[in-house]
Amino acid sequence: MAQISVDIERGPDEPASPHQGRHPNTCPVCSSHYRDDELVAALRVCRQCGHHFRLPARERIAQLVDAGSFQEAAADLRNADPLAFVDRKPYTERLTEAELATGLGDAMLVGTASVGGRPCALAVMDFFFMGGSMGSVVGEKFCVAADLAVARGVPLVAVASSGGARMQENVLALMQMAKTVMAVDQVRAARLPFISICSDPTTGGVIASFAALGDVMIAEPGALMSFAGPRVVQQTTGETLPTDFGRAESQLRLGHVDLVVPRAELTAALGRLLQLFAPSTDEPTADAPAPVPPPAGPMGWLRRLFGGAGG
Amino acid sequence: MAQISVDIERGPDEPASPHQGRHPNTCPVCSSHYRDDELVAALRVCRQCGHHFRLPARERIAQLVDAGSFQEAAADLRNADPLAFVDRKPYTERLTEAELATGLGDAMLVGTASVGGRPCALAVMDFFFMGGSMGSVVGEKFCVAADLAVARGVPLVAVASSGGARMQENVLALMQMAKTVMAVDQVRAARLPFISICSDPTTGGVIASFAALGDVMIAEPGALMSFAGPRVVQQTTGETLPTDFGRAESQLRLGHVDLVVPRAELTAALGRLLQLFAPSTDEPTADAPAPVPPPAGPMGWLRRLFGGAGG
Amino acid sequence: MVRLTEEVHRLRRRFQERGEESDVWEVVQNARHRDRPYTLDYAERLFTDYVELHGDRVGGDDPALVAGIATYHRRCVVFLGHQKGRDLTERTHRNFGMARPEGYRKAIRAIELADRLGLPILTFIDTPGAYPGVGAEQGGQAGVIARSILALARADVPVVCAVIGEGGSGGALAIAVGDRVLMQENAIYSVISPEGCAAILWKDAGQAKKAAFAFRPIARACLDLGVIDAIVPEPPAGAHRDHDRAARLLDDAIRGALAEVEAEPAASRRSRRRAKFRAMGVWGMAEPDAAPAIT
Amino acid sequence: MVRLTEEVHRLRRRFQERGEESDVWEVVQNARHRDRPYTLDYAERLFTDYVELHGDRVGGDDPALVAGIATYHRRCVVFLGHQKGRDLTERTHRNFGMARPEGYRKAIRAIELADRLGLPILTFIDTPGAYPGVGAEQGGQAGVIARSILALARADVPVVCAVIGEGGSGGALAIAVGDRVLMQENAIYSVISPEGCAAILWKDAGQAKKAAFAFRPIARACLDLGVIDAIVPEPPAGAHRDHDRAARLLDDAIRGALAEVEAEPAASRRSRRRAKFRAMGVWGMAEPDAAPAIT
Ligand SMILES: [Zn+2]
Ligand SMILES: [Zn+2]
Repeated sequence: MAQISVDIERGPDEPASPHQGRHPNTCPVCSSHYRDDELVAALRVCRQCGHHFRLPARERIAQLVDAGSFQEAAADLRNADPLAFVDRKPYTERLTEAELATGLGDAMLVGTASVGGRPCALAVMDFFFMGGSMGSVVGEKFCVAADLAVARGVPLVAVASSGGARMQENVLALMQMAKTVMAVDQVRAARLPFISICSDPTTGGVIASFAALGDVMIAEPGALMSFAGPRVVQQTTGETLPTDFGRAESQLRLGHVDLVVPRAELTAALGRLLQLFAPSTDEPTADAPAPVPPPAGPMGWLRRLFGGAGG
Repeated sequence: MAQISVDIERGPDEPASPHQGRHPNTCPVCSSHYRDDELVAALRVCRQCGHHFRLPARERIAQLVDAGSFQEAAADLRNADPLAFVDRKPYTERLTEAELATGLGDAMLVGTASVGGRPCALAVMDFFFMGGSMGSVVGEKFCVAADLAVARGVPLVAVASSGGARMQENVLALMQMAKTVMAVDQVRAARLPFISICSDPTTGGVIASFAALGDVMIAEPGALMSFAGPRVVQQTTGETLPTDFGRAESQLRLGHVDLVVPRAELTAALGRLLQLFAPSTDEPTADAPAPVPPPAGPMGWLRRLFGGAGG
Repeated sequence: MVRLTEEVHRLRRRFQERGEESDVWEVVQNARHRDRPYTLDYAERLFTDYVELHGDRVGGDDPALVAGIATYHRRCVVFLGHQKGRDLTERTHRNFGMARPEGYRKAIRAIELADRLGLPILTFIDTPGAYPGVGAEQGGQAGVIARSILALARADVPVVCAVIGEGGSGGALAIAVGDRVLMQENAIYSVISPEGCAAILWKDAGQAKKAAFAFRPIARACLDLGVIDAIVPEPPAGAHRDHDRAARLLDDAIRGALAEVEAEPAASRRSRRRAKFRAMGVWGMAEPDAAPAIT
Repeated sequence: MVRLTEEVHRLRRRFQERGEESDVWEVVQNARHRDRPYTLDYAERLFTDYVELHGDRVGGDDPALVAGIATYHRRCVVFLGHQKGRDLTERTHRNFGMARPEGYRKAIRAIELADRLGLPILTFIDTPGAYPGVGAEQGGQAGVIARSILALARADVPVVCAVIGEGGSGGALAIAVGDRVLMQENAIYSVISPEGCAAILWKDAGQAKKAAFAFRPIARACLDLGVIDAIVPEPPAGAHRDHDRAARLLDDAIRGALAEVEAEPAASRRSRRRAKFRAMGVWGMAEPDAAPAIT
């Protein structure tokens, strides 16, 4: 799964290409350069400055879930270009290019998996497929993930990475916002937790629909999470933007996010949440005589991270 | 029902007496002075500057509801001084003084009434009974009003006027906040509207309980509606207070109130709301061919007031 | 190869018959016409009486989104809608119909009020989009839009929505999730403004006409795509020419739609509404072991 | 004349046996002791594991009120509590446990999350009161307190509350409405601080000792008045002397209370909770045609 530079569609204020003017393996913050295998081994996090590179969906799944546990669903859904849309090139051509470049049928993979031995339904977006934009297929796939969560009685976990709704499907893309929100409601009605993980970027119609509705909202460091992108805000209002406008850290400060979790710690954090939410019937029946004191050591980050009792 | 100057209990930041240093019939804003009958005829609103004087509960009811429609309930509830409380004088003595001065058993009257021919349950507070403070009797009476609303399937209307909870009953007074909120919940569960009218002052434990939970929140002009009083805020934080701190007009601007309605227009506004909320089965059965155009004329204030279609 | 149903093929063929660019652009201009009736113009005409509610109970009241209680054909309803201003002062006051988080929070409050009291909800959609300001973003614009959609999705009461002007993006959808969604003849509904679309896809906001023609934000297309339930006729040459007549036509449509929804069983209303939106979207199936392509 | 029941007479007699002023004041000082365990000290000891949730989804996160998900004796629970700080930096950061509207909005969010997922709620009360700042008032301090009470009132899940330090006024009550309300031996619970009460009734904040003695914010009085369900013992000389032991005693009490509530039928939990609070209050009946007086 090599990183490729496609002419993706983005929020109007994203740079014209995610790697504009630089190699995709060059850190945009500190200009460190990595071989592809180095970057993959480092979870695509810059060892020098901690910058989180965007992560293809399959790499995300490989990092996040128990090895071999992912069972893909709805893999054969493909876009149908209902509007027979053409801008400077036909939508069908963009879809074909994206599929060839990413090996994905659309910008989301869904299925079931386990994390730390705890089962969940999973929906993971891929920014490299047309900017992770949400059209009919992404919307339907998210609903399939929600269906799986409800059918199996397991939590739903989503990893968003998207510039927003897919313009080439216009109102149909817009309706996916309603559709995915209703899927979250369906999970809620089944009394199951929904954990929403936002990576860079989670903007537009995705952060304004399912991605904002996590019972627990997790963001990766530096992830842009605004509805309107910084450039639109700047151009429309003429306001001066704070340097961390819309970024995960400011979203945490402003109360829109529960946790900002570095990628290296995401699997443990997610596993810990799934463990917390797990029904008590899954536990050993003998009651512990007293709560277990938190261990010190390598999991100390969890204490730091959560302000909690540690791993 | 003469206005009297009692040594009432207030939020810690109210002036030591509601009329300190001036006659109760002298306007604190423009110093106009009125005979008692003049003031009653003017609904206790200053003809010069529009200042709304505080209104005894029986005068409020007389102004607000259809003549003769008020049926009092729970009139025989009296305080029992459970803590056998004594500060500089015994609580029992304060209660006796307040009852003698106001002719009321406690700081709230409840019952049923109609406004513009529409039935409702009613709870009206009286600031002149120990600063309108909420103790066991006020809490229980409010619950009786809620019971009446539910039993008769009519909206609940409350007119608050209170410095907050009654210190002399300590935790029991505090619990009246929970108790009255639960009474509102009971009205909500019965799918009945609750209209909360806040007059000056509605502060402390009263604005932080039932009075804040109106489906429609109405305030009289200039009514103080803060949780902490201005003096406490000033003394605790050292912050400079805006001149309209906590007042109805700023509460409207800040989104905490739906409507600020002058006393002279309150009956019409309440009647209109009760009419709007009235079940359609009360209406004539013949369907109007087209909506009735709003009349012009003396009810024009309603248009101004509500930004709506007029009376 | 992607396998498409015959229905999708029909849809694609219909969209390939594109008509005239100028016709689409005329609708866009009508939808934005400054004499077009706004939410409160319809409120004055559709409702026997109404009272506006104010405030989000958090820190503000947004004049760009109005909500209230009304009498609509002898029943109590809750209404909400974007509100534009006609003259410069009011347009500024109303922020050109671009709501902030406090507006959507007011909407959520009104929706929850309606649901609690068992009152039908009528919504009027007319916004270029949610306001893209720093303060609005910091106040959680994205989250309130999601929660407004959720509130409408969860309501057990009938919800009838009418797109009466510009149905711009998530800011429009936030109050456009209903059992019936109506759309006026000259209204538009789209995921982004034609200008925004042109700026991104054509790299030139001046190509808005071309973009509008390509993504067709018009009622006919929305109906074909199953996104709306009915097109509401307007007076000849547009609603802006005759507010009273436009209101009567809208009234007929809303009244009929509401009566239909009220006649449906209430207990399953939420699940029917969810099923309706779940069906929105068009896709095909990958043919196994074939090259990716749509033909 | 006011007619009182024999029970009320007994209550009044009990309160007339006032004990020692210094004993009451010692409890007030213990409740405020800066070495007293705070909410997160108990969270560390009572929960197998926990994760704090952050933010009100509106514009802030309040460190003075914490909320989270935890494992409590093999079940998932939601907890919330006021949080004071121990050293000066943290005390300032935590605003001395005085929550702002964003704190109560976070509490409401946590309560609704628990109710949605069917998780019991544990609350820890320890605040001098809600923060009386201009911004807090403008952000609707009164309304969020009322709505936090309402959220707890409406929850269908078990709610167990523990007053672990200062239970100050509406800011405390906002998260203290439960099926069981426990109170530690050295905790206090009152409608206003002793200092505030003295300032108003004695016109002298220095008379706080006297005020505390008069209005008796102590656990024994709260139990006599039916406001709390049980007193939780502390280690000798107070919880601040032995956090671990204080936690074990609190754990025993909460665990027992929660098990009791869980054993009760869930369908009628809200109405039972409402009945419990409805019963709070003491009053008499006026004797007809008699002078107003209590004897
Ligand atoms: Zn770097
Ligand atoms: Zn005057």
